[in-house]
Amino acid sequence: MTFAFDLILCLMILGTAAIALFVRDALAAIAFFIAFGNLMGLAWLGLDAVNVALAEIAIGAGVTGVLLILARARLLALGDAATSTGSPLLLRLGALAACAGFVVLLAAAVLSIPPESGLDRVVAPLMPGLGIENRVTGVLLAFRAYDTLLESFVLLGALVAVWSLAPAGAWPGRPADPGMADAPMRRVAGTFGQLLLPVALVMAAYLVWAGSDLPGGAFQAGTVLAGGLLVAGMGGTIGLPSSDQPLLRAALVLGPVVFLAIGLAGVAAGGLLVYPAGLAKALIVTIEYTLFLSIGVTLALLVAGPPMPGASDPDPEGKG
Amino acid sequence: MADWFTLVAIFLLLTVAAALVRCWRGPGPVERIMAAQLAGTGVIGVAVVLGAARGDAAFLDAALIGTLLAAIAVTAFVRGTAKPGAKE
Amino acid sequence: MDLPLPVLLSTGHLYAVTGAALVGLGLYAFITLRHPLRQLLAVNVVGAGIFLILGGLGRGPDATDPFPQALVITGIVVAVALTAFGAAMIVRQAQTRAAAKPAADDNENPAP
Amino acid sequence: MSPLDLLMAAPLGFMAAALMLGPSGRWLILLAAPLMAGLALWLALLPPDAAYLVGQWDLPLGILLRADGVARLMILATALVIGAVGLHALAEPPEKPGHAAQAETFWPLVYLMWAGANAGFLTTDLFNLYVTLEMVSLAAVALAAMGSLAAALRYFMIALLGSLAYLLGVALTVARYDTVDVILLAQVAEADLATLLALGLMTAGLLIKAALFPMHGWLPPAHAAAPAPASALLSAIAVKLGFVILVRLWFEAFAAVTGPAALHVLGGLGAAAVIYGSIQAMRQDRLKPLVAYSTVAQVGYLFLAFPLVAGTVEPSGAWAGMTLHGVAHMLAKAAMFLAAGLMLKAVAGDRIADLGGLAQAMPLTVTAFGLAVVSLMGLPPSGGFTAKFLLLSAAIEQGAFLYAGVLVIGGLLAAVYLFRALSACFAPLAGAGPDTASRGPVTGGVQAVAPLALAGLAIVMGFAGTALVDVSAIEAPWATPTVIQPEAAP
Amino acid sequence: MSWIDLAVLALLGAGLAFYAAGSLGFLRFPDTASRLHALTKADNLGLGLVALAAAIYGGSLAVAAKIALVWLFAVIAAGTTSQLLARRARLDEARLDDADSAPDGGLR
Repeated sequence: MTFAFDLILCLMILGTAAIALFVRDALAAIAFFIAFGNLMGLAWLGLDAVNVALAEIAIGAGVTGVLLILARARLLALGDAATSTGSPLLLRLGALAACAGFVVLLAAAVLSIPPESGLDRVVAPLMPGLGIENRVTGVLLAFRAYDTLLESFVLLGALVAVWSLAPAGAWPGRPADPGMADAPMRRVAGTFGQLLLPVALVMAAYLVWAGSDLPGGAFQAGTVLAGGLLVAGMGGTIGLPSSDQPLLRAALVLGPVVFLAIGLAGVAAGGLLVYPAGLAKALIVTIEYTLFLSIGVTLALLVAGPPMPGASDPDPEGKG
Repeated sequence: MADWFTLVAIFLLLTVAAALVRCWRGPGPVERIMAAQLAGTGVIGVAVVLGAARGDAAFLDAALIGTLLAAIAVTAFVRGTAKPGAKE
Repeated sequence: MDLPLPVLLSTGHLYAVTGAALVGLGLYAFITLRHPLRQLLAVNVVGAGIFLILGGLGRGPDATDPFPQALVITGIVVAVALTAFGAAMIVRQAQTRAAAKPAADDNENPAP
Repeated sequence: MSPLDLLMAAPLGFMAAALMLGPSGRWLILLAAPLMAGLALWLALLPPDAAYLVGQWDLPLGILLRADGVARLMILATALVIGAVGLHALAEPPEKPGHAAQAETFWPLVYLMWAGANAGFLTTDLFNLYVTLEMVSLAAVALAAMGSLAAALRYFMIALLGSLAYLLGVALTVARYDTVDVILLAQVAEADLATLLALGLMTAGLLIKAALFPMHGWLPPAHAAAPAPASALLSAIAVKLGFVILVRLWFEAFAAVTGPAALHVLGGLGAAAVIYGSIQAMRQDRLKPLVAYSTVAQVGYLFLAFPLVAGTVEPSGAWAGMTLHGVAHMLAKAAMFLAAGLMLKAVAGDRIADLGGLAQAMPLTVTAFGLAVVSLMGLPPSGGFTAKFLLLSAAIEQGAFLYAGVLVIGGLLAAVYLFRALSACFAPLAGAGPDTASRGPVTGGVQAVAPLALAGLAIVMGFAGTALVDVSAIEAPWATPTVIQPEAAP
Repeated sequence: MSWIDLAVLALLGAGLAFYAAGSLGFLRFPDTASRLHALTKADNLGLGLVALAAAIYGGSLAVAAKIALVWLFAVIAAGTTSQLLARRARLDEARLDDADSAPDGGLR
């Protein structure tokens, strides 16, 4: 029975992906991509990887969807419908043959590897030393904390990269207003945003708190926060901050810098990112709470896009 | 009993597939985005049911995130180009 | 209610092979699609396929390996960050082109 | 404290600080340049077995940082290049007021690239390398976008594909071996389908990032269009990380798996890149595309060295030649791009023919360009010469006359296209030329000294040959097989 | 099979029926407004019934509370989105041109 579920799910994942890629209309493509993200979330549930499912649903179905819809709307306003146009038949045939061959090869390689949770056996005995139960959090914030540290700066760098695209005269400034042009819509969305933002904040805080022992964690929580901020931004509940606000900058760098500082402080205990015995959980939770805040704000601003001229309406309220 | 829940999950997946047919056919943008929303609700249902089938309460967190962010795509869409060419 | 379908593959292999197919699908789309926004979608599908391979092959009989799970979570976040940057570049390029071109010239990408 | 962590942590700290300081964050380079150079020097002088596990978590799971010879030389060169480029950019007059966003975001991006490059050179973990690769690529694309958005978008898409190919290979490796550490993989890797596919995918992805010949298409437009400091960083740093990861893969993690045929494919592509890049460079009539195509050619030498390193039992010469070529190219190419940027700013056009009279107007800059030419061509005494000499003698020793021939011909072709640019500077002022004299003072000071210093270092490398060869051999994979195979019978 | 199990099964069946009705209506109804009705009403009822079944089956108060939250937010989200979409549909009709609507979503 479970296998039937898995099989149908996999077929639907492939189907939605194929339509998302090849349908002519851009909005249909994005709608299918959102559905694809949702189904991927289910796939992770099917694999009992709830930690990943949380991130996938929040990002794949939530944040990336908004990102693509906004991008399409902005392109459409410029007369670019982003419809898929065909390429030469010969190219398509060649690509088809090449990709089909590649998939066969890849599938054969994949099938030659038995699925097993080999490193789980390595991780499990190390967990008691950390004082937390969630093994994925253990990997992310202890055993492979170095990756995660660098990753948090990649996210920050992506925002800087987006900002670097600001057109002449728009710097420093705000991203294009994502709010509704239509007043009745703005009212509805505003009410919703007012409700959702605090709920998202609570939910995110819960995910971090739960993330020590249950599925959850900073990345998942940050994404939920970003979703809340985006809805609130679109409903006009909060204004988008100007790129040069000190408070905003502080919110952006807070998580990565705290992570880096704790990592360097570990040198006193024996080396980079060494957590002193007994302090591991406290340090991990500290890192996660600051990181989730920064990730949330960074993701929301990433979606909002670079500062734009004329997007300068007054709202001293920062996002952080 | 758990098998019943899995069975329900399968049926829910099929209703999601039905909704996606409408998404494909359109005809308008509103239908497409509505269909994505419907697929989202279906997936939330599947998450709840699957959580029951496997006895894992954490699945509900996935469902909760899904519901929280379900409206976000629609919100982004309707703001879109209410007046073409006027924005940005 | 145990075997309405014979179990051809382990769960892990099923998802991993689905991932492999997604990689191929996305690659084909990346090669044949012209619009950069669509290529961005294709890249995301390839990424999702890779993550499924990682997750599927980490699916043991009674647990899913936390190590690939962690890699996938970081991977997902990097993917969204890069997608955002890519989308921003695509939009900015369209804006620059629209600004460079006087309004009179409208033979490219007319609204349907 | 150890330089292994500070070399990663300090640039990240500077990145955050630059973001907090906003427009005045640019001054941080005055602190960063000497500090990083000091740290890199400290690293270079560490005892040979300097390595440690991050967080003290043991290997199949944890991440090992290791200061081998390649890392030491690359990090030192990176510190010199970014330091000089940074000081050069700091002295840049704020010419375009509309570009305030670029002027400010340039700095955090540079620090991100710096941290990513250093971390990447030091780590032995393939997934960690993926993260560092993304740090460097992200910064590189954003820097390229400051010149041409279209070229940067193309670069972005192709780099994304490269990242994913690499990631897919890493995914297969994780699943197959439950580890992604290069040192552990070297002990367990077997030549089965999954492993070979993984290696093939990772190699393909990295060749895109390193811009080896058939995958080089994105490089010339992106590198040529970017502002001079950005071009310098792209050509010097961004392509090198992909190369270093390939070295880790082919000579360490999967050394037992790779056959000579595969190595000759890489070597052949390298040889083709040398010839193709040189011919393309000769055909350019604008200066920056010429310099960019020269990068395509110079990257070729790095891979041409692959079969030479693998083809002998005592590869210290070829190994050093390969590593030193990478380092010399970093220094010389960064110098050349900076000098080219100054030269083009002083004249009206961007053509080589427009450069007339510059030798008198800006002697320092033209000297820097000339010194860079010497090293890139491989004339003695220079780092380029030492590297090419080592590679050439390895090729002759092994009877690989094809590679030897390409090495010689490549040098001659480089002479042709680089001298064309250089001699244009000595040509008399073109008829309707700009009044270069009035623009002279703008390009004095630090701006002209930075390329001169880098090019000078590329030359000085030629006098430090043996010392550098010794450094390059530290912890080299071929130097430590004693651990695995006790004693090879004579 | 206990009474509780039977109740759970009955709720699941009813929930499925509503889900199916909603999807079917969404698929078959002729115009946007009635499709919107199908989407919001039937679907949320279906989710509610299925969720109730899961809550009873789950047996713990914490699980039930979480399920209630899921349902509550689904209803709020559906209410908001249906208002927004209805408004958008009205605007689209009023404008009649809508650059968005491609005639077909067919594969090329």
